[in-house]
Amino acid sequence: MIHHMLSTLLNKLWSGWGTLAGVFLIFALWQIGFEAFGSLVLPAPMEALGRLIDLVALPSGFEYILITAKRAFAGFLLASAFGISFGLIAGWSNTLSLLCKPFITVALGVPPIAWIVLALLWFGGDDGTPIFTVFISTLPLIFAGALQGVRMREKELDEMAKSFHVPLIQRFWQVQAPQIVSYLFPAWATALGLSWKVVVMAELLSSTRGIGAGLAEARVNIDTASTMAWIVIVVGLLLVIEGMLLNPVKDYVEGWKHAE
Amino acid sequence: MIHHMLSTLLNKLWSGWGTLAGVFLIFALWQIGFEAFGSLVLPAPMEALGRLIDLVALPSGFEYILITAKRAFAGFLLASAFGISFGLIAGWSNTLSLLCKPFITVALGVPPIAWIVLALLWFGGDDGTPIFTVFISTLPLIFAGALQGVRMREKELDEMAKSFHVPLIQRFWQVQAPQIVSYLFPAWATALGLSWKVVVMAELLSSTRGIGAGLAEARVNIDTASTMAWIVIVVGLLLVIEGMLLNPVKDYVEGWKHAE
Amino acid sequence: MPNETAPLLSVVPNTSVDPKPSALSVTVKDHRYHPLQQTLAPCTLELAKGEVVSIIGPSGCGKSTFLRIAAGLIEASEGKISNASKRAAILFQEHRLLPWKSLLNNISFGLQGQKLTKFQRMKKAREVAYAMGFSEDDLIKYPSELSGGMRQRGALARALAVEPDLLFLDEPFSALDIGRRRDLYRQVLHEVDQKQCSVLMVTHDVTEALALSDRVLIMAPDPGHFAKEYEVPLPRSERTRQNLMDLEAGLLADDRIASLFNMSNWEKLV
Amino acid sequence: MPNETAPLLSVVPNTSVDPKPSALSVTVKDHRYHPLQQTLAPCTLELAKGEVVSIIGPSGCGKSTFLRIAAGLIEASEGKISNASKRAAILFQEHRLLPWKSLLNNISFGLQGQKLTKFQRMKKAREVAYAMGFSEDDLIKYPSELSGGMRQRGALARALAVEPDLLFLDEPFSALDIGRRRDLYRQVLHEVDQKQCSVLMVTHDVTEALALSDRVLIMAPDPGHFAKEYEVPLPRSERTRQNLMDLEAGLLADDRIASLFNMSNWEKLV
Amino acid sequence: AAPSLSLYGPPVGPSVVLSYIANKGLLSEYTSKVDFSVYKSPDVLRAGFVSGDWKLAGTPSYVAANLSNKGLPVKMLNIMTWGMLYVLSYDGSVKSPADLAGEKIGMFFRNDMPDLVFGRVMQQNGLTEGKDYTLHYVSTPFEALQLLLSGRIKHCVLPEPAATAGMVKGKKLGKKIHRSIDLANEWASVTSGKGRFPMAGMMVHEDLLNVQPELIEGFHKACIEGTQWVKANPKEAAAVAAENIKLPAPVIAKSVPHTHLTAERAKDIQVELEQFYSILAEKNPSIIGGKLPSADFYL
Ligand SMILES: Nc1ncnc2c1ncn2[C@@H]1O[C@H](COP(=O)(O)OP(=O)(O)OP(=O)(O)O)[C@@H](O)[C@H]1O
Ligand SMILES: Nc1ncnc2c1ncn2[C@@H]1O[C@H](COP(=O)(O)OP(=O)(O)OP(=O)(O)O)[C@@H](O)[C@H]1O
Ligand SMILES: [Mg+2]
Ligand SMILES: [Mg+2]
Repeated sequence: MIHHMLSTLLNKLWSGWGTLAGVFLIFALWQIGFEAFGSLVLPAPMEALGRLIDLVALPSGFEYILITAKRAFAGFLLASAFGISFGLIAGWSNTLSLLCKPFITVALGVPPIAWIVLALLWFGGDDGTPIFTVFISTLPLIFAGALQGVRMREKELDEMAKSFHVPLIQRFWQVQAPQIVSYLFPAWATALGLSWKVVVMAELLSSTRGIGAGLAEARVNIDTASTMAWIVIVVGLLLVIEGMLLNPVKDYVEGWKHAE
Repeated sequence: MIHHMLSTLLNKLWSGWGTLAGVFLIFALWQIGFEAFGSLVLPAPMEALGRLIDLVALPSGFEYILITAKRAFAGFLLASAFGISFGLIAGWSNTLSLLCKPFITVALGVPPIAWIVLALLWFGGDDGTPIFTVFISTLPLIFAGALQGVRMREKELDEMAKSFHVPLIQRFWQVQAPQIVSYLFPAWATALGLSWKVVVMAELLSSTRGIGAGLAEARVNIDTASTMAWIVIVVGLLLVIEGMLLNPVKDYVEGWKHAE
Repeated sequence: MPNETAPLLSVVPNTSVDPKPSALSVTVKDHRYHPLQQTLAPCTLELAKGEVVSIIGPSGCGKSTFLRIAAGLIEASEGKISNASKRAAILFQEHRLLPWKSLLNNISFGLQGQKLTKFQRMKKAREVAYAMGFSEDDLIKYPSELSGGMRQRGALARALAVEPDLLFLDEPFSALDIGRRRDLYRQVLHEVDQKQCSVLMVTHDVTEALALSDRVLIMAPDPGHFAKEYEVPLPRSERTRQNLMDLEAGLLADDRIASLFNMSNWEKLV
Repeated sequence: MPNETAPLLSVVPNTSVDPKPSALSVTVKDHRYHPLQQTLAPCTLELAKGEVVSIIGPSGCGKSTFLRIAAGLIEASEGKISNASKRAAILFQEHRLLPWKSLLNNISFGLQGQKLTKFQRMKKAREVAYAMGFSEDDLIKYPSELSGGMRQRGALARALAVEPDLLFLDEPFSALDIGRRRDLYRQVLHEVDQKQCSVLMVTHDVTEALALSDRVLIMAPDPGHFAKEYEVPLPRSERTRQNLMDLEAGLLADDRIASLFNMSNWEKLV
Repeated sequence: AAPSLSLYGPPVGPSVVLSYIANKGLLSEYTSKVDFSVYKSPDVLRAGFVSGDWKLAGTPSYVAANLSNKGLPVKMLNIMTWGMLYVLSYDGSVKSPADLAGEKIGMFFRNDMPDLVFGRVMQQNGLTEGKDYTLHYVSTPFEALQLLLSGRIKHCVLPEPAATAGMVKGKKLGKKIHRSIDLANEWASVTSGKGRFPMAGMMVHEDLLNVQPELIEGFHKACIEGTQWVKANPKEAAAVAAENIKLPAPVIAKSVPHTHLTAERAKDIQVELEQFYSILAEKNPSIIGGKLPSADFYL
């Protein structure tokens, strides 16, 4: 037991180191880019980091981050709810799957620029539009993951559970869900990352507050340091979310597969 | 045999009908939207379809579609090549996975707007920038699918193949690939769809030719009918690609699972 | 060969001899997985309450298919089943434990069909697990960490835990050693004797079939049909290893059975 | 109990008796899946060329683990293996056929380790498949469409197709009927006699072990160790069903073996 | 003659002149070939100049100042328009900024120059954003126009040629839209000077300046000439420009009179430019890169 916990801890540390190494590598490449292109294309990493501290120190900077995070999560949660539900339904019923597919294709293929006006009309210029954009952009991903999970499940295990008259709900949670999750999870994690990017783009187009608005302002001012500072914030938060939220969830849901 | 082929054919037909029903439903919703918002927000579906025919009849219209398709596929194929390679490597080696992850997070989290200037510098204003944008946007998806496929494979089957001294390459293609594909496929299909959307957005910002440029033109002219006509083209092509390319591929790679 | 569907020996249902209430009655007229390949020819089975019936037959003849139809897992292309049991349980040929659940949770899994608290389920599962010879250490293992025989015992424990009144067993003891096997024979028979549980069992071990069953059905392939029905002449309590050897020898002395199993000159084992 | 690692009977390696070249020599000092749980105590095995050795023992005692170590699939926590074979093949306890390949392709799969054209591989696989009693119809079926016994035969066919000079078999016949089983016994022994193939087999069927082996190793659990080595006194050609019964009775008459298998009063089967 | 010259401009009014210069071969004295292309976003402009491929481009005046302050070797050659921002409104009674009190106005891009100009004009009329009027921000003039035409907002700030396009479209749809306020006129109240502000002009890369100074002088002369011709012949000019700008020629033609085209050397109006920059920087100093450009920025 102790040995086991120790090795888990070492694993965690090692994984932390690996990620850090990757991050440092990225900063090194950035520095090289800065030296090659000059600060009008890529500002010096240190300058951007300095700017980052300034931005976050401002009350408005911190508020922007919170607003964006709220929108990203709201859109993502909505998309998860609908995407998983529809994915499950489409997986279970072939007919409904055929009916759902074109909607997903529309969500997948229509560029956000085309949604923006509709979204502005429906939801106004505040939170609604970015949330809707995130929703519509991440929905197809989550849908596809859930659908595949349902389709690729072992039918034999369903049969077994049915033979024991295990109630439908338990059958879903204990027999199907663990299999679905192994397909859904990577899609879901990618969608979470994507939602950050999308919310920023939507804010850039439609909003007066949030990281996207900050980025839009930096762009108007051709302020590459601020631009990169905002981007570092987005990517940094994403890395934190991955490390703090996704990895533990992943370890939990996939534990049985990687038990050595 | 004959019975089997007949039932396959019936299935195909039925699936065609289902998809058509979905498409008609979308057009019905669109018509409702038109009636509710007026043609300045949503043009009448028939008007947009009429415009579509005009657009495609123009030599430039057809050329735009070809250009965009070329860019989308180029970016998508690049992303597939790199995403699958890195995904496989990261799945096989934990250390490399840790190193790769931050790069994927960067690709996932950095909004395209931030890449545009770099891409323009690296690749110029022509095909390079949209292709790069597609590449960087779809890479994380494909990577995640391939990674999960490798991680979730049955180690027992690898062991079996190794015990027979089956050469590495056959082992990969015959033992690992079929398992990986079941995870990769939905991610890959989603990425293909996404690449259309992304290429259009990139063209909108940086290009003078292609569907995105056509869309920009239509926007400048507040020509909602043309705007929707372009979008119908994008979504329509996506539906065709799904029906003609993805579904047969899917049936092929997953045949063994759904053999009844 | 496909035309040889007539039973080798005529099967006379012996309802007059055994007036016990019926637990299960299966009538398969035809079953095909592929439209052009008949897997089962007409087969009927009446299983009385508290009766143990075994099906033996060469590999791939359709035993599991018949069992799956009888258990209602798949539907025969043509046929009828009437099942009077309140609580049936099935042991599958390929264990079908849930890989993401520990052994104990796998055993208690089937109990969710019943109105029991979680605590009661766990208690029950633990009891059955101990009776199957599992140790405390084993209970927290995942199926991938169990030996072949342990998986099979786990699946049997899951089936027995629900206290079924009708038990379908598809080669339940095939991965077990002689000692464990005898323990489990006794446990299954205990269920039969105490709770009037009916058992339909598929096995390839003739001695085992003779040891446990009231009746043995012998299935022949191409397409699957019952070639012979054999009522074991001794009461269970009087069956000894030696007895059973003799019965087996008698059964295999029948030329058609011997040729079904390809057992000419069956004294030679290798 | 964990301390009872000393063999019940002393095992004397009989290299002096049999001067044949060694095919495999395994020395396990210790094996643990979990750091605090010893699965195997010290176990050694010398397998001569053309020799057939069986391991029997109660379920979960560590037979498959020992076989996996001997076959080099996993590494013992402490131990050494030297394998002089050119071409080893393994039959796994859980068949491990590739679900996305037809039976024929599964059988030919293992041949890819050899320099053969695709045509030669298919021809070879087909030959072996027919020898295992498969029909043409079966060859295009996917594993999910095969019966339990067919899967096992498929896995055995895959192993035999490579014409191994060292064969590891983990309960190779457990899902097969008595007739098929005898056919396959003969096929395996044919390989042994004709090609001097060495076999290490795990089984829970004592009769089977006695029928096929030159030597039988009896493994006891907690942790797994060889409790007894038993050299089968009769040449294979002279072994009959009756002979083997007697040998089995003799083996189980040893109290320690009987208690290992929990076989007190073993004449009673149920 | 020397190698070819590429001109770049955004798809707005002054580019009509550039397109005329390129098509009519006004620079044949200095260079064999002149082409003109439209760029879509400031990112493209920035990339073009950073990479050194672009030497001469039309751009908002503040962008040139900003880039120069960021160390890009560029100079402002001239000013080509004296402001082309308008308030369009359904309400015929809106004649001056004061009439917009209490209204919601569509505006594209926050803190960009048009926003700052409009805000300053409103402020001059004693109106504060959020208190006396509200702004509905969208990302581009075309979204603002779409909202206006669909009736979601009643007033909106638009640049040329979007404003003209809106008028034309509105007429076609039978909607009465008024060109209510010309922000250039209103600028007089801000500066107490003329009713104009130096909105956009030509930016030159120093490399080109060093290599072919005579080309630059010739180009400016062509600008003067072109501007006069375009003003005099809007229809013909529009026909030429429609190729590049991808707007219907009639719209371009109609927008010409509202574009306040000019061709003033930056050096000549340095004071006016500096004043404009200072006013923009009041609310958003970063827009010009934090400081006024040095004197040699004005050519
Ligand atoms: N992958 C594994 N991880 C952890 N423990 C394992 C693993 N495989 C086997 N074990 C444990 O090792 C012990 C021996 O298992 P093994 O499979 O060798 O038994 P066996 O003798 O082959 O039994 P059987 O006759 O039932 O197949 C068991 O207690 C089992 O739980
Ligand atoms: N799901 C399926 N799809 C198609 N064919 C199947 C399927 N399951 C079984 N079969 C075929 O039906 C026949 C009978 O199979 P079944 O599993 O009933 O045999 P069995 O008597 O149980 O054999 P065993 O003793 O080997 O388990 C076989 O030829 C098999 O290939
Ligand atoms: Mg079976
Ligand atoms: Mg085993």
